[in-house]
Amino acid sequence: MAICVSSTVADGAAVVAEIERRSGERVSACYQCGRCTSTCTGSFAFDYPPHRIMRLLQLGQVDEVLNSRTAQLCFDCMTCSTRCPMNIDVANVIEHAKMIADELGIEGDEKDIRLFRLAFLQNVRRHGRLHEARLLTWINLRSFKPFNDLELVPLILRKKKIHIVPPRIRNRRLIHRIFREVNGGDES
Amino acid sequence: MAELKLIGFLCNWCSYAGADMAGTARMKQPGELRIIRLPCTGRVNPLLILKAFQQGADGVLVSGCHPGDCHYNEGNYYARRRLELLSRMLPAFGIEPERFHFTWVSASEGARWADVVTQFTRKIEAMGKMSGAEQGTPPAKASCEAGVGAPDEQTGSEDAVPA
Amino acid sequence: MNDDSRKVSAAINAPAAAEPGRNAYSYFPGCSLTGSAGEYDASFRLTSEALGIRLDEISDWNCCGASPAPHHWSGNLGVLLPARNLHIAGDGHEAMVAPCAGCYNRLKNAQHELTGSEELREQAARVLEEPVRYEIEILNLVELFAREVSPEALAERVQGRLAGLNLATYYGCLLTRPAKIMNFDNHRNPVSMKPLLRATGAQSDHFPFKSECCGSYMGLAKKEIVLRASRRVIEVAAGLGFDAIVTACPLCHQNLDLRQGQINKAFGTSLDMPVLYYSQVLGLALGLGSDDLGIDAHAISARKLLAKIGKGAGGPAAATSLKPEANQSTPASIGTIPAAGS
Amino acid sequence: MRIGVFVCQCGTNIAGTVATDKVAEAALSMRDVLHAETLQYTCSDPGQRAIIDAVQKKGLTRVVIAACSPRMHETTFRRTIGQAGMNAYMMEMVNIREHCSWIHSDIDIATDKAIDLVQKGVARVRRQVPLYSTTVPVTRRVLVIGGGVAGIQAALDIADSGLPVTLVERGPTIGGNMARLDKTFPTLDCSSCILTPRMVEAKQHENIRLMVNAEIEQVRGYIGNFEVDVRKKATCVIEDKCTGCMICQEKCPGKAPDEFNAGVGQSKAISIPFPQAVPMVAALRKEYCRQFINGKCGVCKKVCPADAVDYEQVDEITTEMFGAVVVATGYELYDWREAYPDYGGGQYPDVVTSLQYERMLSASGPTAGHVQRPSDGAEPKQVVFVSCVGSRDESVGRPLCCSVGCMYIAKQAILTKEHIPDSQSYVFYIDIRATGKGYEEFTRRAQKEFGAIYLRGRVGKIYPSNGQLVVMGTDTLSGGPVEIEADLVVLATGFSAARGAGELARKLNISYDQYEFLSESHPKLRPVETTTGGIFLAGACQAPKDIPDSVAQASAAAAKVIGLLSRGEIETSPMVAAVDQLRCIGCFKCRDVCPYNAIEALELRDGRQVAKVIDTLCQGCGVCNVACPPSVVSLKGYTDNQLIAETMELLR
Repeated sequence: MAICVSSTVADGAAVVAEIERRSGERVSACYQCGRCTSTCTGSFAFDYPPHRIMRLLQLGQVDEVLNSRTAQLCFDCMTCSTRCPMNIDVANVIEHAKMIADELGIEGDEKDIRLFRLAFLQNVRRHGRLHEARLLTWINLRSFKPFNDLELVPLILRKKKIHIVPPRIRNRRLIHRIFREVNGGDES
Repeated sequence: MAELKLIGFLCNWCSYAGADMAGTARMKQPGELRIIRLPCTGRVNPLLILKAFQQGADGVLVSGCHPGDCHYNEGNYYARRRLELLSRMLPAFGIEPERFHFTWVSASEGARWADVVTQFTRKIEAMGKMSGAEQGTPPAKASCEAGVGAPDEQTGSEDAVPA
Repeated sequence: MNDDSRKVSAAINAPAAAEPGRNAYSYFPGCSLTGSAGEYDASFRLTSEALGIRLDEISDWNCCGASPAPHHWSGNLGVLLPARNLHIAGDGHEAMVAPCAGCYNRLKNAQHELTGSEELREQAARVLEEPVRYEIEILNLVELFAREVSPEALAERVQGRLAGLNLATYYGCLLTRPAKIMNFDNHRNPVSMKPLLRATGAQSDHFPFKSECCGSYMGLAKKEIVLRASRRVIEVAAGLGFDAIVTACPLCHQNLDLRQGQINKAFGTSLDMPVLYYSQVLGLALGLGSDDLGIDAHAISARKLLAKIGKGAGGPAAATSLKPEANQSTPASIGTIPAAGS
Repeated sequence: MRIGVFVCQCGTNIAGTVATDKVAEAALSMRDVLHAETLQYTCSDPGQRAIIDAVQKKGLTRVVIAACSPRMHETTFRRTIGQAGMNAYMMEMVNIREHCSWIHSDIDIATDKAIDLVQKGVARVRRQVPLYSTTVPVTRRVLVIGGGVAGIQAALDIADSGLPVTLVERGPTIGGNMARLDKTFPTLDCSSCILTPRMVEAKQHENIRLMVNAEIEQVRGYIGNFEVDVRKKATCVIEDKCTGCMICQEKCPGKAPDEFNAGVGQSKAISIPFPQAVPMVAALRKEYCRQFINGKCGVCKKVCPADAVDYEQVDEITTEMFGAVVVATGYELYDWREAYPDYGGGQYPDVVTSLQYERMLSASGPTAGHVQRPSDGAEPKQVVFVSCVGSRDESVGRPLCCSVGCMYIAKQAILTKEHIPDSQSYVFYIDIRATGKGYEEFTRRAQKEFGAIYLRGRVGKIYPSNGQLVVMGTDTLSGGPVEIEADLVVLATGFSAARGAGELARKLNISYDQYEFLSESHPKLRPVETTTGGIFLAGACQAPKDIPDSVAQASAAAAKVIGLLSRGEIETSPMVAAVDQLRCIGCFKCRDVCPYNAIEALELRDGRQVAKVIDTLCQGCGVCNVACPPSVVSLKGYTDNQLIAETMELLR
């Protein structure tokens, strides 16, 4: 389904309908009690706390939602979903907003989190399993924060929490095939 | 395929009121079911249901008060006993027992009623119409007529009554 | 020590051991347990062995995809990666165990989605080049122990070895959410760890933050979220007088333990809260060696806690009473957090 | 046979989806139908006149009205055709609104269905015969169940009209929940000051008999003549002898929970709930009494100056006849603990319910009106009120609004400031629902004059920290999460139906909803009646309600009862069973199944035993009709022929 993003309420409705269809949730069920926001783990770092995301969707203001830090940063801890008195899986709604933002190529300002996800998957694609040391290094270099978490390194080494040699699975061909499958043939 | 014919026998106090409530709340439902009102499911004669099948009903739904909630104390328990028996006997008449459904819907369960109608209609839709061979199989016909008898238009007592 | 513990297990699980296959499980360690959470793996294997549970590691398993896979590829990467593991996990086992809460969550989600979608099953079959097998029962280690070990038997065996400790049970998010897929006891108030912990002689009071989030995988990309969320979990536990936090998730462990120093630095706090894996605690109760269980591999030392065990010091004063120690009549603050990202 | 069919448009309610003209046109082709027309509002005066005109001009002998639910207007139209000179039962209603136009959107489907239903109605009415009601005398006595403010009001109003009333209360005193309140909104009247005089009046009224510690055991009969067994529970105190001196309570060594004070403080195993109790009689609770637990104590018996204690007392069951019943069983607070682990699930002593807080505020309460937090007795300075606990929450199966929480929170916030001038109240609310007279002004006062800070958002979590409680909430108006350190948290818990309400409803044969609130007969037009004739509702047993509404409904129920019993006799429904005695084989299967013992044996002159229906007992369920082997028992108005004809017509 082609989605036209616009801040007008009329066009927004189509995106909201798509989010509702994919997530199976009804945004109109929300009565803005704010309980999701009361204990949201990350809302201090978000621009819109979860209840406002729901409100914006109710009003069809999808531009704000798809471009929000919330959509990029929400890490799906589902605390809000557990507490919603209307049984709305709020995290699931945000999750689908995020995926639609991705499909539309909306990058947003939160580069690091995208980088993390990308790095993680590249790492897995290469070895079949995650190589934590390489992930950390890769992210630090790519995000231009070489000293991030550096203070942990001696601790990690002392506690033997890291493997220098990457773990690899035998059937890496299959892993590549899976990535090709989801990328429509493109393995990158 | 011709339209399905579904008949619902509903008790006045719980299920009919529940269906009213579904209506008041504008809960959309499939259009095949026709409702016949009774005081109580205890008034539902199993032979009447056989008769309905024999006359070409594709599905029959009976709905009353929840156990313990009968307006007449125990009518729904009689209904349950009679209709469970009927349900077990249906295959002997060549009628799939799934075409008959007995349930409880209270006066406050409008949403449940809408759901019952929808589910039941979908189920019968999936089963299709009663095949011609099933209709009026001899045993069904025989017992129905022995039991309740076809309504005799002439016994309609209009003429005996001063108007 | 290990010989001893085998006897322990025989005593505890005598009836279960008689049923062949019942207590043998397919084992999915996941990336963390073969990497930074090696002590979780070690303690799980040792404790299971001591309890008479056989673990058969799945051969050539791959990463479950963790959080990034389902998030960023709408093309079902989050299902296909775990699907391969489900596919190869069977091998005569009726159930598999995934001690990592993240893997457990991914595997169960994938199973749920495969169950509901013919299309997905076809896609999986295309990739695997044979019909996908996905019906194997998936357990977390908490569920596994709850199923295999009776609190009464454990209590009889361990003779109150952990008496004097008050342990905070911490479930986090991934074990219990989303509730309708995880079906992990009561998602609003999970309690599965409690019976066995109490059976060890330890106290385990209500921990109000048992299912709050520690900040999840944001450590690398948005560290402030983790530091803030984890700080609160630890602070509440400390304030209520718990001796340690018990978890069953390597990611939670990493945030609460490894980053506890970062938290102290960032907020000027002096938190010193040991964070133990559930399998480590049960191992300790069974008398397994703390070195073997990897208690030492943690950033926050559990030395004080270990010293407490066996001394039977009557337990710390439980902090359920809300009587203030000192009258800190600081005016209540309404901390309204500005809407814009800080 | 001359049948007229009237198709109602109900404005656009029906005509919007059903082509009523087509229905009328189709009706004209049905057998014996010689008149059919559509009417805009059939139930209105012009609509009813149109029916009467048609009946009289065209000599109609039967009428079919296709309109709304017969549960709505069957009696209306029976009266109409009665006015037209017909027998009231020669009319059949078919439901083309609730069961048709309102549930379909496709005009063709709805119209086809409406035609089918009319066809069914015509088939049925063709086989209808005139029916005639009889009358039975009524018992001019009234039972009121529940001694809260609604029950007291109903009992007083009915008793004032001269009818004898028995007021049955389950607990040891009347007064109900209102007696536990400190003040009432929006006037801040002292609750006891306005209620206790009414309690005393009820006790002293010559037409009221109080039965406390009593419960309804069984109910038989029907409107006008209910036969009710009441169980008077053994309290080990002889009521007539007890003088209410309370010496027993003083000396009793057995501690017991203080139910009247909602668990704040403690009571004794033998006690009088509160000093203004009516009747002022002690009651003993065996489960806490040492005499019953250990077999030795006997202190109360020894100290009682009136010799009123009797350990051997047993439950007594009395049976009485009543013409009408008013049910006023009230409510209790929703037990929030299981459903809200995030609020501590009852583990934090300083998280209390609104009723517990009410007792803490009350001068006659366990703390004598000094607000003290339970954990340490300190005076709280920061009090947080949390609204909608167990209300408006589908995730715990309670989507309903408690309808009074907003108001009593405002009241308690005001009283908090009055009790502790340097305190600060915070109120977490979702919407302020203040629709009664003076209510909106009252909630404004709580904020404007008493400084309560209202925060719009639902609380997510409460946890203990440094001897205080941290309340994690939201203020959606300023946009984000809010945290407050509180000394005391008051939960505005919602209303549940009184314990056992459903069970009582089953005994009375009245309906109730999924929360066990009792159902009125019609939400708008019959708000105090139940679906069972002669049984009426008053107060919060029907739905959450405040005091003025409860009192108003109680008076309304009283008016209904007085109206009913003023007639001395009542008409019975003629739709009862009848036996064709010529063909009856005397097997008495009908008698065996009858739930009302309404069938007796009759010996005919030829010595044959046949079944006979007692019309005044028969309630018309039709169970006997089905049970009769030769099909000779027939329910009038729902005969086999009618039902078969309806069925056949639908399957044509």
